[in-house]
Amino acid sequence: MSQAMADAMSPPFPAERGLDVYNKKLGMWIFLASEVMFFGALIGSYVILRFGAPGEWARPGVVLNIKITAFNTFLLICSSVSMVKAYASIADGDPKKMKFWLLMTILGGACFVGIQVFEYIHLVERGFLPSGVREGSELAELVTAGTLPGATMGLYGSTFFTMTGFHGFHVTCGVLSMLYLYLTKALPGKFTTTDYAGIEVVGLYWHFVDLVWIILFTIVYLV
Amino acid sequence: MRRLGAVAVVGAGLVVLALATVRRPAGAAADGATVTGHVKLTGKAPANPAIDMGEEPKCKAKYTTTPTDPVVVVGKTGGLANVFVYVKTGLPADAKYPTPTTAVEIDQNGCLYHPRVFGVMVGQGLAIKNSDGVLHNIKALGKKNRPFNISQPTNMVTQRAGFTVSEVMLPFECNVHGWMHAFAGVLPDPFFATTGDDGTFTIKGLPAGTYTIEAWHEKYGVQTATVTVKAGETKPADFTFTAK
Amino acid sequence: MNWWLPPQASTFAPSIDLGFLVILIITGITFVLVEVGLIVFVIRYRQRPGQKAHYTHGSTPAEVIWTAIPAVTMVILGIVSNGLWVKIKGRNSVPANAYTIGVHAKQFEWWITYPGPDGKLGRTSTSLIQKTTNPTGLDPDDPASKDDIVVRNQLHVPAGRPVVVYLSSEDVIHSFYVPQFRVRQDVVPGLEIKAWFEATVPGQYELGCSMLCGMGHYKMRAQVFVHTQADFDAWVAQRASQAKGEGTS
Amino acid sequence: MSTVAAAAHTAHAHHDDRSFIRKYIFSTDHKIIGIQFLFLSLFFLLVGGILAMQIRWQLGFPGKPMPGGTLLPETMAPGGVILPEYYIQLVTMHGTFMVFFAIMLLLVGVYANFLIPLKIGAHDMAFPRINMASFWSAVASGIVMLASMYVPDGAARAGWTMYVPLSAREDLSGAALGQQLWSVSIILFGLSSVLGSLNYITTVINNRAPGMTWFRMPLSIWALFITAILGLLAVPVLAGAAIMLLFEQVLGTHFFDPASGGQALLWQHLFWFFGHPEVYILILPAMGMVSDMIANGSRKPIFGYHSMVFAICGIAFLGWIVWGHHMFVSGMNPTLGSSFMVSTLLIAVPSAIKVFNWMGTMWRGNLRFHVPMLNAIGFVAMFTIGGLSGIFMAATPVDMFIHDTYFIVAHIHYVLFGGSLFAIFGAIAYWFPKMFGRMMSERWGKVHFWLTMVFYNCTFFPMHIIGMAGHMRRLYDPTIYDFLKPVQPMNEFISWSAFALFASQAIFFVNFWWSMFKGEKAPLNPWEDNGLEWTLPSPAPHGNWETPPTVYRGPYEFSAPGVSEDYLPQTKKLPTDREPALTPAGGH
Repeated sequence: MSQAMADAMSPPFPAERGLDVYNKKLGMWIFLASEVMFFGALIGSYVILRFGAPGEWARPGVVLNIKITAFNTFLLICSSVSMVKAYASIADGDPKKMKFWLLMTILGGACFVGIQVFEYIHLVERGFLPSGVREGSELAELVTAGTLPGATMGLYGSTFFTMTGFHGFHVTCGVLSMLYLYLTKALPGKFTTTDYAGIEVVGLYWHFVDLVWIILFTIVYLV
Repeated sequence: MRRLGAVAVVGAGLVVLALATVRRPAGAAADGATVTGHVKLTGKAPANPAIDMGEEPKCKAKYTTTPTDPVVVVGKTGGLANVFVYVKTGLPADAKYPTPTTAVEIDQNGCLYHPRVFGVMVGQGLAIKNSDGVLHNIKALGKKNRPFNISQPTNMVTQRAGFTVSEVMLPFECNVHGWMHAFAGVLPDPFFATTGDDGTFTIKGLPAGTYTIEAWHEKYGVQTATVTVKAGETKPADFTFTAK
Repeated sequence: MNWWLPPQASTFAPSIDLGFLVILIITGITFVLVEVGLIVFVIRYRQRPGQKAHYTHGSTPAEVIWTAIPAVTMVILGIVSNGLWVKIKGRNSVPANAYTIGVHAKQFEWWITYPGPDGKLGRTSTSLIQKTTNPTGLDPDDPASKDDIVVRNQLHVPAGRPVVVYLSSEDVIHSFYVPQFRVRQDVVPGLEIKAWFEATVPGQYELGCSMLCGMGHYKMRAQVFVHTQADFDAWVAQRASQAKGEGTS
Repeated sequence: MSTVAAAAHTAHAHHDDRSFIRKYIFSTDHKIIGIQFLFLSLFFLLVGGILAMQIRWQLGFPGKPMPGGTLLPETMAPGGVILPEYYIQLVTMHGTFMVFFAIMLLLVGVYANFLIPLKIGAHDMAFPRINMASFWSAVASGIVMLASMYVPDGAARAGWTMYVPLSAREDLSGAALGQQLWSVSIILFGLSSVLGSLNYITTVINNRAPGMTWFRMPLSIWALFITAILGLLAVPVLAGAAIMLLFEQVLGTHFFDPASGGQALLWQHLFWFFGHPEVYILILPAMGMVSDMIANGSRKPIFGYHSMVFAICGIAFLGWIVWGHHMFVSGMNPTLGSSFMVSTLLIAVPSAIKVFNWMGTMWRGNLRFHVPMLNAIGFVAMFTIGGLSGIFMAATPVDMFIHDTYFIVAHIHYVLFGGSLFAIFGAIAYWFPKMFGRMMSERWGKVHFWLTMVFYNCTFFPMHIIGMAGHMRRLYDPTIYDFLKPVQPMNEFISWSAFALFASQAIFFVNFWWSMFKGEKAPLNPWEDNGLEWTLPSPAPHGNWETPPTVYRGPYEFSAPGVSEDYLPQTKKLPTDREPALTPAGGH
């Protein structure tokens, strides 16, 4: 009984007036608040470390491939848009289009993760590690050549891999949960104009992950 | 089945006993060759740094003069002590040597390690002794072996399982008394020795063959010599370090 | 045993102890008020047949009172103690005539460096640290370091003259603590932290590490000797000559 | 009592066809989960206590072989003599278990789960399955933390605050795996706590019964609600920090490594930014439940309900801007110190309001000294001491002297043991009937209370004095210091009291288990309380209510004029009461 109430896309009824938001959506908003604090801790530490660093920071273009990542960012934003489309189409009762757009979103997210993994492999090959620069690697030469500041490469690696890594982890979780929704709810046609909570809630999460990435892209890759 | 096990155990025990009673290093060939030699230091030996033990009365009391850190110990005959001499190459690769059951004892006495330089076989036990009754911590900063860091608040002996892989040299230090250092040569074979105050050493029980012998000193680095021995014979190998 | 704060041996001690006493009085009054009140209520209003509790949801005036009084007291307390705080730890609190001493903390020793005759501490860097011969990493190329005296676990200070200690740590966070001086300052690796005090009473005290720094934390203890200025100079001279004789302390 | 009869009837009609596993092990019922949390956290309370006893042995009798110490491995206590490295593991693990796994789980895990739906008239948590996940991740976290004590080199040994670089570097601490497992466990714990918090918050906001307006909620629910918000926002920061620490230990990153430009103080800022809200997570629910118990025991409405609510919110808000007071002597900018001092001193105000309001509640009451009431009064008395001793630390110059001494140890134990734990003993006795359908023994409850009260004060009050003498924390052997030799007798006395304190807890555990099976059957409303939970049979059925109850008033209407009994249940409709306005269906 309580179950049924929690699942309905309306405030549990009868009940004292709370927020006019159904539980799952409210729950997601609250969860996102905690996520903000989590990424806040990581990003805040990054800012503190970067401004307290001995000597200047590595210039973005040298280690990281901005072009690929820019494309990746574009991809993620698109997937956010397709998520909105999916939501809109189920809201005005078109499950077919919803399925299509949801699939697009899943693909977008999957590609993002794939490209990030590819980027990581490439970076590690060039000698960029969470602990800094590997001895005798391509980047190590750049450090000796003075193109890269040796003093801060350690911090650079630590912060870069931690922040982007955890964002990647969040994207992966998003993709998996969307896939789950697609297989268990979208395909069997369980989403209706009166109950598409799953789409809306995962959508919220997806937009949040997208937003975080835009911040990360700016502070890690651009400045 | 259980019977067999018992027999095996007893047998093993006997073997162990036999090995333990053998005078020369365990596992050496009975008709083995011997390499003996003398390590000299030429030039004026530098003064060893004095140690300020003022804040460690128990240790200070064990010295009549200002204690020094015995980095360079030279005997009357100019022999250099605390040099670790071992067979670097030349031993048959597949040879296996039984591990002594007696643990190597390293004593912390007067806030210094005794011995300061010593050899230990892979898997051979280590008995760490605190004779000072003040807190020592023993940090073994192995690179190949897993480092350990333990403490001894009072007079006590700590038995530790041996090291797992050979490592020359493996430094020991105490963080309560920053000057305390020791060096262990961890080897898979028993063919090593540390020079005494007269600078002499003897490696017994070598099988016939040609060997590269290395002498290591914490301040003057390493020197090597090549020696070829036939079964049963004794060959000299002398080393000379120059004081910088 | 000692039921009060340790004996006072620095210029900070009296004012800090006064602060302690003031807070003790304030809190003491509140403490008695509350605890006695509780006991009285417990006895006076214990359940009795036919007694009915007085039905009330509270009284705004009462609550305003016991909100305002603590608030005002706390703000005043804050302002007053801040004056003292700035005097002790403030950025520019170190007196100009302060005698400089270097304190280098490592697991589990205090290495104290005295500037020697030239009154200047030599440059140090962790890369130069040699466990036995150069525990504090003094830079031999720096002329100021030539006459520096490095002593293990012994802090000697002159009485009646401000002393500023430059705290540096080699490995973990330690904390420089002399109870009789009422001085405490964490020693953080990577930071150069100054702390100053002025000893008043010649005698022997103890310097302890008050931040868990590993298995030998409890053993990280140094003697503190407060000398008269004359004795102190004599000690420095004696150590200096000794140092020349041995090459190192 | 018609409502009660009805509820009881429907409850019996409501048949429960879940398998044993779904019902008691992987249960989604908030009551079962609350009870599971209770067993879990009581277990960790015991573990923490055993560790504390070993600490006290070493401090009271340094270097003497500990009775039963020979059972410990050579690496911890050869011949029963505790080694320094084991001693610092003891202090670390005692702190960790008590703060995270005992007190936090007891207050938030147990009572948020058990009370929120019952007291606001909900059928269950908003997300029962997430609730179950929260419990089982807490179990996983606890197992990892326990396991860390049995790995080579032993458990984490950098103090429960895990200050870097000591915690981050194996060569300095002497422990590798233990330290890493600590980080892993804390990350899992963070997950559990976030899942719990978002459940509590959603439930309180959206699932209140008709008529249960915000200002008709019991203070316990208010406190748990605010606590959940604190936990939701604070714990992720700790999780983030723990992840960085783990990477530091495993991947060799440089966040906290000064040699490579990292900052050692960064950890302290992150940790205490979490840590101070955490302190209020550990006390607010206790305050809330104590308010309920005191109002009930005094048979009087709580004094100044609204200001109590605002005080809770005030503490929660100020809790975010005081973390620096743990770092006055850390080398942080002294100007920051000044501002943190002021905010810290201000936090004394809402605490004072609460204490005085509790006294106001007892004033001219008709006090019933049942076990919950006794413990609640004990809470007020002890929390007062803890709160007042906090002011010494808040004043920066004084803090410079007593920071990291036993004065702090005394302070935190007066707040967390004298405060939280007394409240918990009270709460356990108070809601025991609702959990197990039986009463705990009143007599043994009182014996336990008085013994605990006496030995507790004998144990922790002297710590103020040795703290004033300058006794530093986490010293393996204080007698190394000449100025501490004189206080050694006091240390010995503390140890003996501590052993007695520990022993007296046996009474509680026996009483707890005995009452669970043999205690007298609980009447419907044993404490004659107004709360919704007492309109249900004990133990309450799965799903609590067939139809949600209707609430007509606040929870503290005791001794109201014109009512025959001296209590007035929230669901009892008086002729003057109007039906509450409800949310229209499906509106959003």
